[in-house]
Amino acid sequence: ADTVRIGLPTKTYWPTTIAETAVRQKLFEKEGIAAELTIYRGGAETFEAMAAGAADVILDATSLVSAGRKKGVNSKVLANAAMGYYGWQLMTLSKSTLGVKDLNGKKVAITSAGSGSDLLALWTQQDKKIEFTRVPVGGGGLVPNLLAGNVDAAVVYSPLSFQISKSGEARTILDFSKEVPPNLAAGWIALDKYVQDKPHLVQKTLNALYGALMFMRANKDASVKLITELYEIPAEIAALEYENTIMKLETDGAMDGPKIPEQLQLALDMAKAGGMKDLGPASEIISTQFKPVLTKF
Amino acid sequence: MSAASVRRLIVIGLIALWEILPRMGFIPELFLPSLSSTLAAGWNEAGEYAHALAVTLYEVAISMAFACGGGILLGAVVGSLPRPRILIMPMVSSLYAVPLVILYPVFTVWLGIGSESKIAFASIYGFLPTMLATAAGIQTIDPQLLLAARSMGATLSQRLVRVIIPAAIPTVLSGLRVGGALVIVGVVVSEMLISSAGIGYLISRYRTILDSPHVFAGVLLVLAMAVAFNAAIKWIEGKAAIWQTGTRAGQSAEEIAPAALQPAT
Amino acid sequence: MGGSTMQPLANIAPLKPAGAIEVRNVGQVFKTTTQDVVALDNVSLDVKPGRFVVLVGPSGCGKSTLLMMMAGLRQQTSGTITISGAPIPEPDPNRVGVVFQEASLFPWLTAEENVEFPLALRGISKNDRRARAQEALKLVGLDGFGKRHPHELSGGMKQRVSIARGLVQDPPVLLMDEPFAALDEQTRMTMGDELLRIWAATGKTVVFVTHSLTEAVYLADEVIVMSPRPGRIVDHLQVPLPRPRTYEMLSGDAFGSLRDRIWRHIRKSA
Amino acid sequence: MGGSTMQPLANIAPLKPAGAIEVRNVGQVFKTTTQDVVALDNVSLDVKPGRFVVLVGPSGCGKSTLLMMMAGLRQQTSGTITISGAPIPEPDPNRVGVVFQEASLFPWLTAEENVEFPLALRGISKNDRRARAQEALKLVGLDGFGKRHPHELSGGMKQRVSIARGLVQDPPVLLMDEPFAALDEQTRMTMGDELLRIWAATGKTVVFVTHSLTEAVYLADEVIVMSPRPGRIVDHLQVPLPRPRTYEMLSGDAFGSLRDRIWRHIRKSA
Amino acid sequence: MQSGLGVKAARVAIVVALFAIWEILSRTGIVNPRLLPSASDTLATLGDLLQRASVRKDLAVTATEVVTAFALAVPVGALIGFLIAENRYFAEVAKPLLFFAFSIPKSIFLPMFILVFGVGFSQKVGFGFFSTIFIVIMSTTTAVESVKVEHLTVARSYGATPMQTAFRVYLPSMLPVLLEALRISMIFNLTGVILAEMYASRDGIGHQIATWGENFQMKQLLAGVVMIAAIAIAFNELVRWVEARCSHWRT
Ligand SMILES: Nc1ncnc2c1ncn2[C@@H]1O[C@H](COP(=O)(O)OP(=O)(O)OP(=O)(O)O)[C@@H](O)[C@H]1O
Ligand SMILES: Nc1ncnc2c1ncn2[C@@H]1O[C@H](COP(=O)(O)OP(=O)(O)OP(=O)(O)O)[C@@H](O)[C@H]1O
Ligand SMILES: [Mg+2]
Ligand SMILES: [Mg+2]
Repeated sequence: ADTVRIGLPTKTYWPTTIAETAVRQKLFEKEGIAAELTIYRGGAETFEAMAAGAADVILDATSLVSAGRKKGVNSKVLANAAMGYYGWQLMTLSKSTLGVKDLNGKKVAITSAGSGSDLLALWTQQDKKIEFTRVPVGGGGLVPNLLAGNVDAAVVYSPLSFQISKSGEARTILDFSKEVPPNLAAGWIALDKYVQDKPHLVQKTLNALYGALMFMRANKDASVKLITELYEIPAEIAALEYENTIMKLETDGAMDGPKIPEQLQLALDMAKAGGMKDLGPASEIISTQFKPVLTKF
Repeated sequence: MSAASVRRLIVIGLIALWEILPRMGFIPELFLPSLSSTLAAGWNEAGEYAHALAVTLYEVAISMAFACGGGILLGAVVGSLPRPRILIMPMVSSLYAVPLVILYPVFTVWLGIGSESKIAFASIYGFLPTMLATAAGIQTIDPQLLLAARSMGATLSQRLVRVIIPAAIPTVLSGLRVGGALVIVGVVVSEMLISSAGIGYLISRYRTILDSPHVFAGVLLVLAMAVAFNAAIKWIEGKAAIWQTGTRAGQSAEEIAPAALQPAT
Repeated sequence: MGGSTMQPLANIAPLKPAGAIEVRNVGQVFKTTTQDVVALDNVSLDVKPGRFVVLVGPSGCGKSTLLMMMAGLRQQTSGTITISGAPIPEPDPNRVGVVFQEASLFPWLTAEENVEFPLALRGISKNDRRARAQEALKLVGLDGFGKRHPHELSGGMKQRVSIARGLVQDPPVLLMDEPFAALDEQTRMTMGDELLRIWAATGKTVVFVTHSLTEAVYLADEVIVMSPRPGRIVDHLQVPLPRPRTYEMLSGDAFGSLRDRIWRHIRKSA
Repeated sequence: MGGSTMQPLANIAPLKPAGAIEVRNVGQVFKTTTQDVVALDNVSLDVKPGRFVVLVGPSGCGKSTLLMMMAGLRQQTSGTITISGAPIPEPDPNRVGVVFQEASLFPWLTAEENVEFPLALRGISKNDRRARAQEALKLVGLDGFGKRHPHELSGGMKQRVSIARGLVQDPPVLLMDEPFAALDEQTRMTMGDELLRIWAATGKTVVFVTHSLTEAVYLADEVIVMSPRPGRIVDHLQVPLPRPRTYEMLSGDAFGSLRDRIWRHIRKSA
Repeated sequence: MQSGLGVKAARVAIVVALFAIWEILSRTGIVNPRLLPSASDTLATLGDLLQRASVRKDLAVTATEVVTAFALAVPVGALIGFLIAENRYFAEVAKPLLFFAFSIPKSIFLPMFILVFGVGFSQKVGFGFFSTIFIVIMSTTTAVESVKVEHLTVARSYGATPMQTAFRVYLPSMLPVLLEALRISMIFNLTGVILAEMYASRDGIGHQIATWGENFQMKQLLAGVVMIAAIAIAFNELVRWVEARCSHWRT
């Protein structure tokens, strides 16, 4: 069978769960293809890997697609995956009494400049009309620096956010999945050339991935178990992750919806605010060629 | 053709390739933007880069003092005393085996994300190899020379400064080279990992948003630092050449090269 | 600082005059990978201050080892050694100077700087140092070679630089391990006479190792003969020849019989 | 490979017998940091195969330099040197063996392994090597010291290991730079006799540097006397004493007058 | 050899003391135990991790990559270093260039390796090789310079071929410097491979460690670090053992 190499931006991130489910439920097999999952250090790295020809279909931030076009990497968003930042939260220590407005002039930890967490921090500043210092501390430094009091708040991703809120160490002061207006933040992406050469493979891949999502929605217990195992987290956190991210994802992957260009543009605008230059119009990177036909499980 | 001109040709060749390959589309701009667009990117944000360079240079300078100065001195001390050498050296090289890069984000908790943590990281990163290399080099010194110095009543510090370090000059210099280079790498890497200032910070920020010309403008600056550091070492080597007369490194090439390279006829 | 009542005692104790050497039942055992080597066995020896003592003995009998111990560069396995009345657990250039069997010059220093080295260690000023080094180099016939590095000197020249370095320190006890081995006979004679002149003028104690029996008798007040495996003292001769010594004495009977007596020892044990 | 017509010529050309040494108008100038040093100036010298030639001269007259050039370890600044009829641009152990003035043993090898070193380079089998090294060590009186490392040996022992290393190679020409300098008189004599025995048995050409004039006359067929600054040959004496030499000859008139003649040269130039 | 025993005891004591301090810092809360789980907890976690088949497989993968990269980088680097030290011309041409390459953080080139090798074994090995070779070259160059001229002269006088000179004179006299270099190189090599795994991979221990770090799983993270350090230390000791066998002639 033909092999599709799927690039995923981190291990404990919902796309990994979906792809892993597709593998375990043999959905790729049912489509007559084989899948090879590779996990990268982050979104930019995943995108580079696709550009380097080391990954065929990836899940990534849509803004990267637009930025890539100006750098000689022609790809498109093939399927709409997430309309928001599910599980992302602005958090402070539980014992802290700070609210969002109080962060004016304070320090907020982000993973790295230009990353998703940076975008959310910038958006917070704009939306709440406050100014704070964004402190890049890396993924591994987020919670330690928060606990140590080096920063006043941190933009935390899931399931880390659920974990530290459950453990009572931190509390949420802003839930980005609720506050940020819906925008096409993440999608399944492939190079134009790959789409052109192997459209059937792309189609089958999307079928399996969305089939897997459907399976997860339908099988809570199995899914929670999978998350528990993959992420090495307690089942109750896994359940939170399931409820708050998996269940929020777009189920059809449709790119031809009337609001799509607008929602994609919104995502690009947020990226611009985060420092990205040279972004083309949203219409450039939309591909409506595929519509997932969910693989039966 | 003289060696310098061959080297120049290689450099020119590399520069030409850097310009041509991306322009012709052999390498996507994402991986390697052309030299001209890199320079343009750097020029456009000259202020930002200058500020970053200042931060990085400051960190490099301080780390260099710790890593190279401390590394050479401690390496010389440990290398010349048999007991500490046997006891400490294995511990030290084992210590270096702890992958600090991985723990670095956690260390920022105690060191903060400012310059201190970079200096600490780069100092350790450059210190241990310098120290280990120096200590190892010390062992190749003719023990008779140390005996002679002792007989003349040289104190430990006198032995260190007047015998051990001059006798180990080639080793010390290369310790300096390795240590210095590692300090540069250490500072930039730690800035790339976690920071809000410096060249490493710019590199990783621009990289996250796929702005490769700006990434490589940063890389160019790192290279410039390496060039400057190399020049400094060359200068020290020139100063030290006078010490080296009569040792291996000071011999003219013709005297030694034939032995090793030409087939014995 | 508190025990001031104890201090006067030091003044009461009779001080050995500077330059006396006492070696008492000294043994030295080297541990090697294969077996233990008894380099010296129960060696005792008294050198009065200001004497010129020559040590002879076949190769490997422990002469260098004995010298290293007197210099505090190696600790004996058993027995005691005192120099000017005190043990010497560490080299002390104020009490003892050494000229090594192998020249051991610092290759990165010029001849001049090598000679200055021990003075520099004591923080003597540049000018003083230079002047004394020049003088010492002149003494060993290396006037004008001061700026050369060791690798630019011949074997004999290196040895002479090393002698100059020993002399420039001016310690009360001077230990010299085959200092003239690499020198031609003429230079050797001149250097021997120079050494005697300095010795007479300064009243140093000199312990001198040589393989030349003629040289031994010509220079010495006393000759100590050693034999190997294990290193022992087999004879201790007084040389009754008057000073200053002359080359004519070399053909005299007294000289001949002393030389013969030593020769027989060496012959037996080598 | 193609020009087979040329090959017979080599057979026609008259071959110098193995062991001949020809030194023609040789000069050596060292460039130092301060000035140029003329170490040798227009030296010419012919050594017939199988002769025992001794080189004497004051310290720094260029003896070692001349030897290094004969060994192909250093190229002359002017003039030509041929060994067995061919120039020697590179050291060639099949033609020339060297015993260095400084022992320069490899510290990481045992005495035995140091002696075996040249044999190992030629790929001689372990057993053969060991046997020949043992023999050579026995010759220099170091039986039983084979397993020691150089730092565990005395100065004289190191020098003897170095002599053994030179002997074990068995080249037609043997160059020896003050090989006996660190030895006591008895050992020196025995070693000298051993050397003469080997020389007589193998018909080697030997060039031997020494500072002992007695040794020079005792050993040599011919003595070459050099003077320094610049290094020149000032005399070339034939030693007409019959062989085998005996110690009685040392007190003979012929011996005395030869020794005196050399002594006067040395005296003048040192 | 009783002093050898004493040294070993002292070393063990130091290691035990370090672990004790770690345990105390964490237990008494001088350092937040969430940030620095105690030594005993970490070791227990390490035990758990080693029970897992997946972790053992990751370790095996990483080990294979590390060993391969090392086996390639050391001989090639040593050869280049040797040429540089022995040949002025080559040195003049290459030394500054190599030095510049050495001074650049290697991780910048990670994408290039993916471009050339894709993601997989050869990419990890390639990057491990790349991270290691420069330090090997530079250390070899230094080591060569510490060889004594007299020893080379002796070898020359016996007509030693370049190979013989290399193996019989250079190698033994450079050994202490070279072995030290070997140790440091190994650490660079290990770090290189792990960085490559953290950057992109399907398996390998570096990949696991990255995930533990990002998810604030401190016990696992520390256990992983201890695991890697233990591997590096084991290698260190191996080199030391070789060293002890080879350089007993040094006093
Ligand atoms: N470090 C050592 N380890 C083992 N044995 C040693 C060591 N140093 C010296 N020896 C042995 O001790 C004995 C005496 O050595 P020493 O150097 O004192 O002799 P020496 O009288 O100076 O001889 P020479 O006239 O040849 O210089 C020799 O047998 C030598 O092999
Ligand atoms: N590498 C060098 N550079 C400069 N001068 C040198 C060098 N080697 C030797 N010389 C000089 O050449 C002269 C001859 O030296 P050489 O070593 O041949 O003397 P020698 O006759 O062997 O003396 P000795 O008996 O003292 O060993 C000396 O003046 C020495 O200083
Ligand atoms: Mg001795
Ligand atoms: Mg000489």
